[in-house]
Amino acid sequence: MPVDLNAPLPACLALLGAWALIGAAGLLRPSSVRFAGRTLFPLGAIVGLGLAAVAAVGLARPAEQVVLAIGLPDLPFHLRRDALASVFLVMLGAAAAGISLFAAGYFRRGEGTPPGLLCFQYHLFLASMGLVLLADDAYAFMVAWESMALASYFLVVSQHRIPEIRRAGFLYFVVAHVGAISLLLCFGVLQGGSWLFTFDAMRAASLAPGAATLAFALALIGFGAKAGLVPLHVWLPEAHPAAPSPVSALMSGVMLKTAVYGTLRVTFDLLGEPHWSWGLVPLAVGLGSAFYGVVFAAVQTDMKRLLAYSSVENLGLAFAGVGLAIVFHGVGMRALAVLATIAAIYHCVNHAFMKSLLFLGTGAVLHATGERNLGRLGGLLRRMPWTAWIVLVGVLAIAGLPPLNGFVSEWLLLQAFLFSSEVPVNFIDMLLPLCAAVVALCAALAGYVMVKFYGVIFLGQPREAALARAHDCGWLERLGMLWLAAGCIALGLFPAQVVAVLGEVAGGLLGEVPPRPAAPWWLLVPLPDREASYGPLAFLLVAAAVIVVTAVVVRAVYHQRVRRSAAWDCGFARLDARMQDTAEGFGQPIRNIFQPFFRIQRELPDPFDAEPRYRVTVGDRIWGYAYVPLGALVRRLADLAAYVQRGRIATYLLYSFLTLLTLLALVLWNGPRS
Amino acid sequence: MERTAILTQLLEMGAAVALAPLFLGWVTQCRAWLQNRSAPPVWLPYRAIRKLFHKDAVLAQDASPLFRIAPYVVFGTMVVAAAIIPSMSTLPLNRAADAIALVGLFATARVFMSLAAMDVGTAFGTFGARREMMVGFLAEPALLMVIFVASLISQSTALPVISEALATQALGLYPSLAFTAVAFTLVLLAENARIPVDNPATHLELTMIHEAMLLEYSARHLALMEWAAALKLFNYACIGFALFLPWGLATGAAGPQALALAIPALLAKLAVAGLGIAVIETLSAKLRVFRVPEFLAAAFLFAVLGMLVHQLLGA
Amino acid sequence: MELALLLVIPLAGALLLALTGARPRAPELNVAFSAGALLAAVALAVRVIAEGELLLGREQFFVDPFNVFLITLTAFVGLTTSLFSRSYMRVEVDHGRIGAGRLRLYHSMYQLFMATMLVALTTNNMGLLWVAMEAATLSTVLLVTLYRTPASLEAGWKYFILCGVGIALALFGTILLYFAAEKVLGAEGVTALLWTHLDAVKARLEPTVLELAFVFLLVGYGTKAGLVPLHNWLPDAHAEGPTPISAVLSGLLLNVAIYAVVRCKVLVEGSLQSSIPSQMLMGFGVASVVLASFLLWRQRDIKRLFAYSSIEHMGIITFAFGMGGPVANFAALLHMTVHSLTKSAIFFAVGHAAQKAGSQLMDDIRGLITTSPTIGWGLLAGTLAILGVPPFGVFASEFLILTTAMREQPWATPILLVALGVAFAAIFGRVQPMVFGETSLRRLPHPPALLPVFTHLGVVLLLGLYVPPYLADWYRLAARLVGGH
Amino acid sequence: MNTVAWDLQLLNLFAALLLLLSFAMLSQRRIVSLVNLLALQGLMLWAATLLLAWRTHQGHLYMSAALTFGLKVVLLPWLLHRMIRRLKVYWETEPVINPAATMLVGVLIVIFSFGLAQPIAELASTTTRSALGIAVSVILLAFLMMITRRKALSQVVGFLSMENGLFFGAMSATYGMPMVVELGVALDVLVAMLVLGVFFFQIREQFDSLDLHHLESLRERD
Repeated sequence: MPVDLNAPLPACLALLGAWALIGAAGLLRPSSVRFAGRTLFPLGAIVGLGLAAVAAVGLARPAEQVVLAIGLPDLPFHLRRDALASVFLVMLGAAAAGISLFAAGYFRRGEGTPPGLLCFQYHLFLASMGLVLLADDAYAFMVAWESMALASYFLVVSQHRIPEIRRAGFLYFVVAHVGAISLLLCFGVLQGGSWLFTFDAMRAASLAPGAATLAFALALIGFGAKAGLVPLHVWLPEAHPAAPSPVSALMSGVMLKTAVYGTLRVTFDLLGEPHWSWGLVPLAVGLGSAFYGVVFAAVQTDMKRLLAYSSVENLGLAFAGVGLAIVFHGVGMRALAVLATIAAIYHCVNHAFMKSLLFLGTGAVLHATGERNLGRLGGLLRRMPWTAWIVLVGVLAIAGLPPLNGFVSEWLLLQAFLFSSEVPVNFIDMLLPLCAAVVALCAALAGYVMVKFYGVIFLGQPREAALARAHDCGWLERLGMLWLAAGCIALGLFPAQVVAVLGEVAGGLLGEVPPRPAAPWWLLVPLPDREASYGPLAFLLVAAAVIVVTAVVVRAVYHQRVRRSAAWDCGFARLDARMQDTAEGFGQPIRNIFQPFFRIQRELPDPFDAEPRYRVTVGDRIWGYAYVPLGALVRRLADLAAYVQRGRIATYLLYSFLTLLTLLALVLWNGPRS
Repeated sequence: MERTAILTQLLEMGAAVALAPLFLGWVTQCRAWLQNRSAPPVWLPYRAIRKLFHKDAVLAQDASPLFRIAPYVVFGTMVVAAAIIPSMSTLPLNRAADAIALVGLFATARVFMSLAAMDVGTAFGTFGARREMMVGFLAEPALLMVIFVASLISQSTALPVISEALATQALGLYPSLAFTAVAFTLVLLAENARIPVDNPATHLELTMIHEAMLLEYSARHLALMEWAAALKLFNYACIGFALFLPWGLATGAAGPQALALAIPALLAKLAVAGLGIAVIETLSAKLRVFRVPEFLAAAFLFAVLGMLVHQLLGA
Repeated sequence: MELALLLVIPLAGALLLALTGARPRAPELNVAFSAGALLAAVALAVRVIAEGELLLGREQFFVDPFNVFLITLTAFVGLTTSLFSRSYMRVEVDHGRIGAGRLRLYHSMYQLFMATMLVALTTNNMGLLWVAMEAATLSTVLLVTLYRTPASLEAGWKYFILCGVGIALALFGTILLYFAAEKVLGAEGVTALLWTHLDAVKARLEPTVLELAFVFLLVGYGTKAGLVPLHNWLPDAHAEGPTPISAVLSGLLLNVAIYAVVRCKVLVEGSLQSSIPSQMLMGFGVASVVLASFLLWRQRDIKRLFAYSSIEHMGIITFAFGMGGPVANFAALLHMTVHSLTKSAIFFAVGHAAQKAGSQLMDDIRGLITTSPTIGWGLLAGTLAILGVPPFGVFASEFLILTTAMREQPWATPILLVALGVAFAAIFGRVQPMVFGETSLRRLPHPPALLPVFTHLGVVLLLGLYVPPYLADWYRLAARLVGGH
Repeated sequence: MNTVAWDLQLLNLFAALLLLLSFAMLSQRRIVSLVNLLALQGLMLWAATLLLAWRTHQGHLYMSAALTFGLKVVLLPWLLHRMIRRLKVYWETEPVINPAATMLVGVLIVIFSFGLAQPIAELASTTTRSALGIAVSVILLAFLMMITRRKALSQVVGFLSMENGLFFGAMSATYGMPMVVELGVALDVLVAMLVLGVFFFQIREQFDSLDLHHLESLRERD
């Protein structure tokens, strides 16, 4: 089938179809690990690579549309691929390639759903995510959106024997459904009287300011529920750890970004001219989520929950970028709006690679040790060198350290915030620079969290004897992780090229393509008229040179005698692994400083306790303030409604008697109709 | 990249590496005088480093390669930071990294040091790492606000541009800059483990932060770490000069004679700064660890005040 | 000729099975009769598509695009339910819950019930429609009380009395209709009650009389359709009888009741220009959706849970017909189809699950997927379909209904969406632990009937993604017939 | 001319008696006399239909009168008496609301029914159009009786009294329904009675009493 390069949409669709086919093939032999693992998942990875390549080609091509035969009789599926969709498709393809490769080696024994069925749900999940990015009418978008939620729900409850996992799956699916309902309402408002639900009609419809604001609010709620913004984030730390690691990597890495894609699509494409004040809400909620996520990540003791909260943080930063872009766009500073959008999209792409790598790392650790609790890990660097060193790249990237990609998107975001003081609205021009401080705080805290994550798992002494038998992961898994690490490094070292591409995408979306800066290829100058620039390659070369020179000089000057001895135990004879800092310990400063944010339950023994138990559980206040009362309200209403069904036939007859009389009275009262 | 630019770049990096221990020795000497103790010789740090280089390296049984690589990485990052900060003249490498990249660089050093500390798995290593990271994440927003205020004035985050803009401004009392300078000083003290936050001289388990991480290091690795710490103090001082005492910097275009003028200016500034640090250290006592957040919150508040004053009064 | 065949086959089946109902081959006979009825229905449908409306049996029977798709649906679900009842009853007989006599009663009443529904759907005479509805009630009462347990007796009694009273009111409504028609069509009596004639002259009928007639008819047939203030009998009746009967009651009888209400609405709406009938229907619809959703939270019996879900979906359909207009009617007809297919599929799966667990309480049914994956996945897929999760057809019709509601009745959309959300949380929260988790069920000797469950869900999935063009035109034609502004 | 034709007077008399019987059934406590009142109501209905058939010379009315007599005056009361003897249930327990209140509500219902039937009666061309109000009130009174009864059997008597009201309504509004419908309705009522008989025996066997408070276990909330 000749791939027509200047019209990649059919090729993209074919590849999504290929994914679905691979999934269906998994059903043929559900219980065989070899068939699903060794053949189907690598095939899925190759299709992922293909999708990334085709979408990358599509980046430069103009937007194109196609109408499928399926769908409602008078509203068939409209699909459209434009630059924005292509960027996210590239991200989906590239991340899926690495994760599928890892998954090929990961799924071994039949714990939970059989591998064939898991392969089916996994590839259906990928295909529906692709469809979400391509959908061009409300019905297709909703079908793809909820199919994505449905497939990921099944993946989350793959080990359904454990009650917590079932509870997490239920919570996830209910919040996803609530989000979908608000999206349905949003599309209802968006069509603005034309009653055609294709996105083109919505683009053409000009909404009254009130309706536009309502549509934006509903879209923000809907997409916020999927992205895990603070009030609606409770499902994320439950669902991601419950899923098998490749799936949580896919959910954290890629699925959450469909929410950012959706927000950009609705705000700039469908609504067209967003009012600047709208931007403040995603900005405030984004920063709130970022801070809330990272603070909670710092006190977690389960490694996958820690990464899930870190996803809440990164998505919060992305939404802050989008909010800032809306503010700039609203006040007419188009160049800065483009910069903020580039920062948001760049951060999404970075996070896709970084977070997937970390989740895959935890997957490898989980399979090697069978442990998820940080209190029972440690010292794995010596037993799992490959995993440890590759995950170190991810850790440094997500902590936002210079040569790697995490720093670049934060740098762009901070640059955008720097120029926010020129916003011509008083008060706002003072508040926005303060937000820069919150972004910096979150970035620094992310460093703190990642040091804790890496230090407690890989470094130090093994806290359990069983860890001695831990073995490194297979070559397929290493390959998958290496691909993602390479992605992190490449995105970190060549930001100028990436920003150029994203510039066109954001420019196309916001209606003003930024001029290409006259800078050497290795230097990133986001705003031609401003002096800020960042050249990671030169930066890395100089650092490497200095380190090599130091090492050589020290080697030359210094005699090579090295002696090994026991670590210094300051006189205390038996230094064992329990004396290391535990995960709770490492989180203690955060718990102490940000105490009002947590719901801390302490279980301290009284002095006469036979076997004292020290237990500190850190809960989420929002769960107690928002979700528990909501559940209680619904239950109270249900009890109220139950009064109708009291069991006595006389009351039932009375209901029908009264209904008859009221309706007759209503008809009579309205008077004879001539 | 002309030859002279490369030459000035190398000169500046060499000068920084060489002068750093001297600056540390000078600060310790001033402190001794102020506390009327007999002061150790100014070149004591050089001797300590040379001595350490000749000792046998003792490593813990299960120290991983990360533990041995970390000193080189930390020292390397500090030298690169020195290469970026325009202590004497604007440098070609400035275009590659601006102030935010500098903050990132310091963060890299801090992360690597913490990871190395946690690697051996003793109580003190992780203890120190945790506190170092805490001070780190509290100081970074304040440092960033300081840079932001400076960049608001000069419309750019590149250090040479900032210092040039500040240098060419009309002489006068700028309250915003004053507040920012105070904030910067507090951050400097916190980041370099000076008295109010951490006592550089002590090995008292409960209070040490920076020293706890170096506990397991010995010989050449310890030397590198000590040298890196001195270099970090020197870098912070140079950032302070670039932002608040920008005069005497040779701009890129000027020839060797401007450079010649810049060296004594730098030495003078270093002497004054060293004395300043010593005075602050003798006057203040060490804070409890969980008072450090308030200390750094004060720094952040000063920086924000500086920014608000700049926005409102335009000064 | 097809119509005669369509009606005679079930009646003959009822008589024959009354005699041989207990024999070993009786279930296969039951399936054969249902299959015969389906063939006749398909033949009738083909003929109607080819020639358009049909007036047969001296105008007593009338088949148009609106009721022919309901007839085919009824016959199809009748066939699949008989397939399911074959394996279901085999297990019931093994467990000794059904004797030989009652098995004969079951089979004959089943076929009689199919016959009465088909008569109700095809008749042109409003009086005969009433008689068929009454006969349907009578036949199902005996089926609901098949197990002779105190609960089933109580359910049967309530079902009989409430529906009997409701149907009596409907009779008075028919009398008023007949009275209004006689003034216009002259007093020769035979054609006054024929729907085709009434439809022709509906503009000239007396508005006040028709309005009162509509009230009585709406309350009457509304009781049969389980609309909220009149719904109390439905959860008990659908939960206590044998599961094939619950499937057929929930899937088909409710549709026939709604069909009757819509037939009357067409007449009444034609005569009077006011939109009171539509408002009444919408009022009943919204009330049903809201109350049923909140009642779902307290359920502990799986069949009562899905009975309330039927009330909720009937509410949605009534609301859609209340809104009127081509899109809403089209969506309502689509919703009727997918709802009856999905609900009967769910009851099939629930039937097998309840037999495996030996009780209908949801707490006793755990870990279906581990013991019998097919039933587990069937129940889960059915639940997701009934909750309106996109790939399935229920979402397609709900999407159309909600978007039309946003245009015409914006006040109703948030209420409906909140109720749908509450219902989603309630049902999914209960079904999930049943399907997943540790299992407590025992394997049964007889294999479950899986064909019906997965054919139904397959059709619903197909309707969700791709509504075949001829079916779409069929619905559009019917939607225009139902009319409304 | 106030001297309306004598047969119309007789018809109005039967209608009035029908209404009176409905009120009597509303307050009756003994089930045996309740069934007798039902039979009387059937008799009144039969007489009115016969009179109307004679007056309007409509063939099918004679048939319907015969059907009413056979079913409502002879067969159903006989069946009910046989059931009472077999089930030995003679006394109705205390009704749900006291008789005085029921009477008051009954009067209100009659007023409402006349208000309801008045616009229809104007349009009716039949001579007995004034009886339509009575028919509606008999239906609603029977409905009220079903609500206030505690015994299953008396609820069925209410149901049958409602059927009588319906037939009288049909007869007064449109001189009865088309024959095929009348036959269908009669057949349905007969089958309903047989089914109810089966019910009574099953309920008696399960709860050894016909009191309805045993049938209250299926509920959401107690």
